[in-house]
Amino acid sequence: MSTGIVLQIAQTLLAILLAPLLMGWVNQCRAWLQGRSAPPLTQPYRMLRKLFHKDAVLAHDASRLFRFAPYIIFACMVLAAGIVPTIVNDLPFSPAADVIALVGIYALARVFLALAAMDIGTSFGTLGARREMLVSFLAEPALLMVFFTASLISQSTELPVIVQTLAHKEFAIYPSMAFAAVAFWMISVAENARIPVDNPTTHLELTMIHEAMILEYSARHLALIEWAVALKLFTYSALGIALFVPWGIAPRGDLGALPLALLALLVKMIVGGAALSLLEAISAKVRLFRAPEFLGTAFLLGVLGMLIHFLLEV
Amino acid sequence: MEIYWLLGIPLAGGTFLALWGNRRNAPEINVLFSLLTLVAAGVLTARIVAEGPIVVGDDWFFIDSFNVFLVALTAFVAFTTSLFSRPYMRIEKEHGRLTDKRLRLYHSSYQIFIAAMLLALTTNNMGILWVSMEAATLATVLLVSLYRTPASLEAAWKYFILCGVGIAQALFGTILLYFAAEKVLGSGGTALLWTHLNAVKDQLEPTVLQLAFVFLLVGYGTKVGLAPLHNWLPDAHAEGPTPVSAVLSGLLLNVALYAVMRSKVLVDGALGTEMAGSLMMGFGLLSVVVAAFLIKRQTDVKRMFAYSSIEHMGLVTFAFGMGGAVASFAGLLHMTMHSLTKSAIFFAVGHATQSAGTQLMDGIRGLIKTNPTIGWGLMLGTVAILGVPPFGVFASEFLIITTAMHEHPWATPFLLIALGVAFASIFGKVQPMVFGETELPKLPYQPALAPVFIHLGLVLMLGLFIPPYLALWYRQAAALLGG
Amino acid sequence: MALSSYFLVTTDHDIPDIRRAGFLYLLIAHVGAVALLLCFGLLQGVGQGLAIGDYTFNTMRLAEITPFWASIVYLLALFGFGAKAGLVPMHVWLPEAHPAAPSPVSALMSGVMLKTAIYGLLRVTFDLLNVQISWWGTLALALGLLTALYGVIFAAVQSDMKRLLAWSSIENIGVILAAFGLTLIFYTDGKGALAALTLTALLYHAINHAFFKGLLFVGTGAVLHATGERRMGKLGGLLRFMPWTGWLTLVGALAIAGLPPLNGFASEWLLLQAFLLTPGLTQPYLNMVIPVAAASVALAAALAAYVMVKFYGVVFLGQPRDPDLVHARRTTWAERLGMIWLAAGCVLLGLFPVQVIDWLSPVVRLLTNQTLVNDGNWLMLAPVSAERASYAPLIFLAVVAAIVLLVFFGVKRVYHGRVRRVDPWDCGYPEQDARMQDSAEGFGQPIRQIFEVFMRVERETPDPFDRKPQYRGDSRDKLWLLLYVPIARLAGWLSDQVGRLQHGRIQWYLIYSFATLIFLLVFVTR
Amino acid sequence: MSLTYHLQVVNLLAALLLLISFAMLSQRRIVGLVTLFAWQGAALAVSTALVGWSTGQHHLYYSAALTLALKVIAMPWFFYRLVKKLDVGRDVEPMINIPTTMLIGIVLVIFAFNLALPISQMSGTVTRSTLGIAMATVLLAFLMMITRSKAIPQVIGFLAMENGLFFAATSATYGMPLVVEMGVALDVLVGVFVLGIFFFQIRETFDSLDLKHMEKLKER
Repeated sequence: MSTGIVLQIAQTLLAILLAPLLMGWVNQCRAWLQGRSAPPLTQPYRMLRKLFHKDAVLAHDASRLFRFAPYIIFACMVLAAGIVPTIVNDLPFSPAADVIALVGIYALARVFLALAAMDIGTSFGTLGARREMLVSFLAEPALLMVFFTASLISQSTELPVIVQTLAHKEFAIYPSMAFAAVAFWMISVAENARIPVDNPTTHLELTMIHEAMILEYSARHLALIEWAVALKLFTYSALGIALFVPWGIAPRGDLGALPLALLALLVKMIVGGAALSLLEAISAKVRLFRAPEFLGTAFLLGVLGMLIHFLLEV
Repeated sequence: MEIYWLLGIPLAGGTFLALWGNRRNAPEINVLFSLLTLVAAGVLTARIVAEGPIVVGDDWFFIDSFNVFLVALTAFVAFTTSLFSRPYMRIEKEHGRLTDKRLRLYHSSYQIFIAAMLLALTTNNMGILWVSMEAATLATVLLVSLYRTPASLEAAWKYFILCGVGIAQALFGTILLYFAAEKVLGSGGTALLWTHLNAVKDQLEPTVLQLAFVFLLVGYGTKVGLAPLHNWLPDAHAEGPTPVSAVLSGLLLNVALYAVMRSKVLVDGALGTEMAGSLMMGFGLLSVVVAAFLIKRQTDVKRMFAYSSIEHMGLVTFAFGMGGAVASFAGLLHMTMHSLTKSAIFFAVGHATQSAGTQLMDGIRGLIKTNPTIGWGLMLGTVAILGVPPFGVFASEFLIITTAMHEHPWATPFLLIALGVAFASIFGKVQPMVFGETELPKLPYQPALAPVFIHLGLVLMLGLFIPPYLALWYRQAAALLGG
Repeated sequence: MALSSYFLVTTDHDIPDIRRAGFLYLLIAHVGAVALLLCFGLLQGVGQGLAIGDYTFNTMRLAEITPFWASIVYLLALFGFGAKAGLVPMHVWLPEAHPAAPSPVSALMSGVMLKTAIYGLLRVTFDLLNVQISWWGTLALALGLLTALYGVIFAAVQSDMKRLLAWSSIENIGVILAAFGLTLIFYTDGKGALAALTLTALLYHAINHAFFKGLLFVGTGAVLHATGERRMGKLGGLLRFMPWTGWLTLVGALAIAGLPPLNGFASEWLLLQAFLLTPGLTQPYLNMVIPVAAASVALAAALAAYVMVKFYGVVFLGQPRDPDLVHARRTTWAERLGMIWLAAGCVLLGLFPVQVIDWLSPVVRLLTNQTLVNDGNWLMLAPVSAERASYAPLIFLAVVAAIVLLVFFGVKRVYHGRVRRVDPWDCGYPEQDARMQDSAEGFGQPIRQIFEVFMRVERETPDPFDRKPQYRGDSRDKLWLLLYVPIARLAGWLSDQVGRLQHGRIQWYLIYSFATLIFLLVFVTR
Repeated sequence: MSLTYHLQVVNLLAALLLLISFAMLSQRRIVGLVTLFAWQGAALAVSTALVGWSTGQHHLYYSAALTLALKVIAMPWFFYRLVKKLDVGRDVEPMINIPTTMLIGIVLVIFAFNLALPISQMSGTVTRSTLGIAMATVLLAFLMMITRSKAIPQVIGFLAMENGLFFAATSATYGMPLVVEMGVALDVLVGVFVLGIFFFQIRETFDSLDLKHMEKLKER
C-alpha cells in the first residue's frame, strides 16, 4: 500500500513535470515542420518561470472567482493526471474516479475557466467562453462514447481495468477501437485547442477560442493556466496511450517493469507529439461553425465504434 | 297529503301573484311561496326516504326515489332562484328593461312553471306527464320574451314552435304507448298509469313500443336539448331573463330527461333489447360533441353556458343510455351537480351581465376587481362545471367516463375530446372576464350571491363526500332505472 | 392540486401573459388529470367487475388485469403524469407557468410537484400493475431522452432567467423519465439488480433536482427581488453586489451542470453506469440501442453545462448591463438561510452518495424487490462491483482542495502574492462598455444555429443607420406550431362546421327534427 | 271483415282528413288555409263522434264537442280576425315549390303507411287502419311547417299536427283517458292564446309576420 502511494505521488509529479516538456516538444516539431527555427525544448519551463515572477495584474472588477479559477483548474488537471495511468497501472488513487468522473473533472475545469472568462465582462472573455462551451458540449459526449466503447469491451469504466484488459489479457483486435481512436484524436484536438478547431498561437478575435478566455490573466494565474493546459495535453495523450496503445504500462506491483514503462511512455509521447504537430501542420483551421460538424463527426464515430462493438465483438 | 301541498302551493302562488300584481312585496311573496314549496318537498322527501315509494291519490301520483330526488332538487333550485331573482329583477327594473306588468307576468308564470314541473315529476300518468310538460313550456314561453326585444321574441318563437312540435311527437308516442297498453290493461284510465304499465311492461307489444319510444325520445329529447334537436335552447337561454335561464337549464331539462327515462324503463322491459339505451347513447354522445364545438365559437356568455348545458345533458343522457348501476348512479349524480352548478353560474353571470351592461364576453372584464363575489362565484362555478376536482361534477364525470371506458371504449375518445374542447373554450373565455383590468361600474343594489355559494358549497361537499343516505338514495334510484 | 397551483400561478392575474400561462397550465393539468383518473378507474374496475370501488391502492393491486388493459392503463398513466411533469410534447405549459408564478412557487412546482408525477408513475407501473411489458420501458426511454434534449436545447436559447430554469426542469424530468424507462426495461427483463441500480439513480436524481433547482429558483427570486428584472440581458455582474446569492447560486449552477463532486454528477454517474450495463439484456436489439441512448444523456448533460455557464455568467458575472444594478438590494437573512440549506443539500448529497443510496434502498426494495449493494466502503460508491466502476467524491474533493491550497500557498511562498489592479485590457479598442458583452441571446446563438430545426426563430435586426440599435431574437417552440396550433385550428374548423348547423332559420331546425324522426323510425323498424 | 257503415264513414273521413292535409300543403293563401283547417277540425269532430257512437265510448262525445268548439269555431274565428286585423291575408311563398312539396308529401304518406301497417294488424280496434292516416297527417303537417315562412301558416301547421294526433288518439285507440284529453285541449287552448299574444308582439316589433325577420339568432 505504501509503495502504491509513493508510486502514485511519483507518477503524478512526473506528469506535472513532464507536461510542459511535451508541450515544448510539440511546439518544436511544429516549428520544424513550418520551416521555422525551433524554440528550445525547455521554452515552456522558462515561460512558466517568467510568469511566476511577475506581478499579477487584475482588472478592477475581477472577483474572487476570477482569482481562484486558475488554482481550481490546475488542481483538476493534477487530479486527472493522478488518475490516468502513465507508467504504473492500478494505483491506489484510481478508484476515486472512473472514466465518467474523469470527463466530469475536465468539465469542471472547463466550466470554471469559462466562468472566469466571463467575470471581467470584456467582450472577448464571453466570446471565448461561449465558443469553448460550444466546442465542449459536443466533445464531451463524444469522449464519453469513446470511453463507453472501451468499457464495453472491458466490462468496466475503471481505467486500470481497461488497461489491464487491453494490455495484459490475450491480444485481440478490436475494430471498434479503431473508430474510437479516430474519434478520440478528433476530440483531443478540439479539447486541447489545437488546429483545426482552435489555434493555440493566434490572437485574432475571429478565430481564437481558448486564448480569448485567458486574455485577462497574467503572471502566476496565467502560469497556472498554461501549466494546466500542458497537463491537459499530457493527460489526454496518456489517455490515448492507455486506451489504444497500452502496452508497456507496468502492472500493479511489478516494480521491475518500471524502467521499461518509463521508456515506453517517453517513446510514445515523442511519437505522439510529433504526429500531433504533423497533423496540425497539414490541416487548416476550420471556421468556427464548422467545429460542431467536426465534433459531430467525432461523436458519430464514437457511436459507430460502439455499434460495431455490438455487431462484431459480442 | 304532502303531495297536494307540494302542487297546490305553487299553483296558489301563481294565481295569487297574478291577482296581486307587482306591488311592493311581490318578489318577497314569490320567495315565500318557493320556500313553502321547498318545505313541502322536504316533508315529502323525508317521507319517501322513511317509507319507500308511495302511490297516492287514487293511483294518480307515484313517488319513488328517482322522482323524489328530482322533486327535492327542483324545489331547492326554484327557491334559490327566487332568492336570486329578487335583486336581479329589481336591478332590471332600475335599468328600465322591465315594467310592473311584466314583472307580474314573471312572478305568476314562475310559480306556475314550478307547479307544472312538480306535477310532471310526481304524476303517475304518462298523459298528464305530457300535459304538464307542455304546460311548463307554455309558462316559460312568455318569460323568454319578457324583455320584448326582437331577439327575445325570436328566441321565444323558436322555443315555442320547436318545443311545441317536439312535444307533439311526444304526444304521438304517448298515444302509441296507450295503444299498446290498452290491449293488456284494457281501455280506460289505468292504461296510462306508469305503475300499472311497469307491472306489465314485458307483455307490451314491442313493435309498437319501439315506435313509441322513437316519438317520445324525439319529443322529450327536444326539451332536453339533445342535438340535433337542441336549436331552441341557446336562443331561449341567452335571451330570456337570467333567473329563467337558470331554471330552464337547471330544472326543465332534468324534468324532460326524467320523462325520457320513465319511457325508457317501460320500453326496455317490453323490448328486452338495448335499443333504447343505444339510441340515448347516440344522442348523448352527439350532443356532447356538437355542444363542445359550438361552445368554442361563442361570444355571448349566456349562450355559451347554454351550450354547456346541452353538453352536460348529453353526458347524462349518455350515462343513462349505458345503463347499469354505476352509470345510472353517475347520471343521477351528474344531473344534480349540473343543476346546482349551472344555476349558480347563471346567477353569477346574471349579475355580471348587469354590471357590464352586455352579455358579450368581450365587454365583461376584471369582475374580481369591481365585484369580487360575482367574480369568484363565476370563477368557481366555471371550474366546477368544467369538472375540476374537488367539485362534484368531477366525481360524476369521472364515473361516467370510466364506465364508458369499460363498456363502450369506442365512445371515450369522443367524450374526452369534447370535454377537452369544452374545457379549453370555456375556461379560456371566462378567465379574462374574471381577471384583468376593468372599468366596470358597481351594481346599484347588493347582488344576492348567497345562492351561488350555497350551490357551489353543496357541489363541493358532494364532490368530497356523499353522505351515505344520499348515496343509498341514489343507488335505489339507479336501481329503478334498470341498474 | 391543479386548481390550487393554478391560483398560485395566477397570483399576478393582471398580466395577460400570466393569465395565459395559468390557462394553459390548468388545461394541460386537467387533461392529464382526466387521463390519470381513467387509469385509476381502469385499475379499479377491471378486476372487480364494475362496481363503485373504494379506490384504495390495495384494491387496485389485487386487480387481475390483461396485458392489453394493462398497456392502456400504462399509456394513460404515462400521458397523465407526463402532462403533469412536462414531458414533451405535453411540456408547453411548463415554460409559461413556472416563470409566471412567484419564485417560491416556481421552486416548489419544479422541485416537488413534478416529482409527485414521477412518484405516481412509479407507483402505478411497479406497484399497482401486476404486469409489465418491455416496450413500455422503451417508449418511456425514448420520450425521456427526447424531452431531455428538447428541454436543454431550449434552455440554451432562453433570455429570461425563469424560463431558462423551467426549460431546464423539462430536461431533468426527461432524464428522470429516461431512467424510469431503463428501469422498466431491466425489470421486465428479469434483471432485478440492474433495475434497482437504475431506480436508485432515478430517485437520487429526483431528490437532487429538487435541491439544485430549488436553489436556483430561490436565487433567481432573490435577484428578481433585488433588481425587479428577469431578463438576463438587463442583468450582469451581480456577484459583486449580491455576493451571498451569487456564491450560493454558483453551487446550484455547478450542481445542475453535472459537475463533480456535487450531487448532479453523482446521480448522472449512476445513470450512465446503468446505461453501460445493458449488454446483460436478453433482447439484442435493445442491447445495441440503449448505449447509444446513453449518448443522448451525455449530450444533454454537456448542454446543461453550457446552459449553466450562460445563466451564471450572464447574470452574475461581467459588468452590470444596467447602471441601476449597482444599487441591487442585498438579500435578507431569510433568503440567505433558504439558499444556504439548499446549497448545503447539494453539496452533501454529492459528497455522500453511499449514504443517500442507503436511504433510498427501502423504496427501491419495495418497487423492485432488490436493493443496490454497494461494493465499496462508505467513502466509495461502487454500485455493481469495485472492478466495474467506482467513484469517491469525498476523496475527489479532498484532493482538489489539497492541491489548490498547496499550490496557492506554494506559489505565494516561493514567489510572491503581489497584485496590481488596472483597467481591463481593451484589446486596442478603447471605450468598451457593458453593452459590448455577450447578451443572453448572443450566448445562445450557436445552439440556436445548430438546432434551428426545432425552433421558429424571430429576429429583428437593426438598421445600420439606427441611432439606438435594438436587436431582438426570439426562439419559439416549434412543437407548439406543429402540434398545438394545428390542433387548435382543427378544433376551430370543426366548430365552424358545427356552427353552420345553427344558422337561425326555424325551418331548418324543423328539418333537423323531422329528419331525425324519420331516420330513427327507419332505423328501428328496419 | 266487413265494416259497419258508420265505420266506413269513419274511414272516409280519415281519407278526407288526409286530403285536406294535402290541400293545406298546396294552399297559398292564408285565409284559405284557415278555412281548410276549420274543415279538418270538422271532419275530426264528426269522426270522433262516429267512433264514440259506434263503439259505445261515450266520453268521446265530449272530445268531439270540444273539438267542434275549439277547432271548428273558436280557432278559425280567431285566425280570421287575426288575419284581418294584422292584414296578412296575402299569398304565402313556400320555401319549396308546391309540386315538389306534394311529391315529398306522397313519399311521406307511403312511409307512414308502411310504418303503421304492422301495428294496425295487431290492433284490437276496428278502426285500426286509421293509425297510418293519422301518422301521415302528422308528418304532412310537419312538412307544412317546414315549408312555410310566415308565422300564421306555421302555427296552422302546428295545429294541423295536433289534429293528426287527436285523430290517432280517438280513432285508433278510442280516445285517451278523459283527463288527458282535457289536459291536452287545455294546453292547446292556452297555446293558441299565447300565440295570439305572440303575433301581436311580433307584429309590433318586426312590423311583419314574416319569419325571415327572425333569423338573427345564429352562429356567426
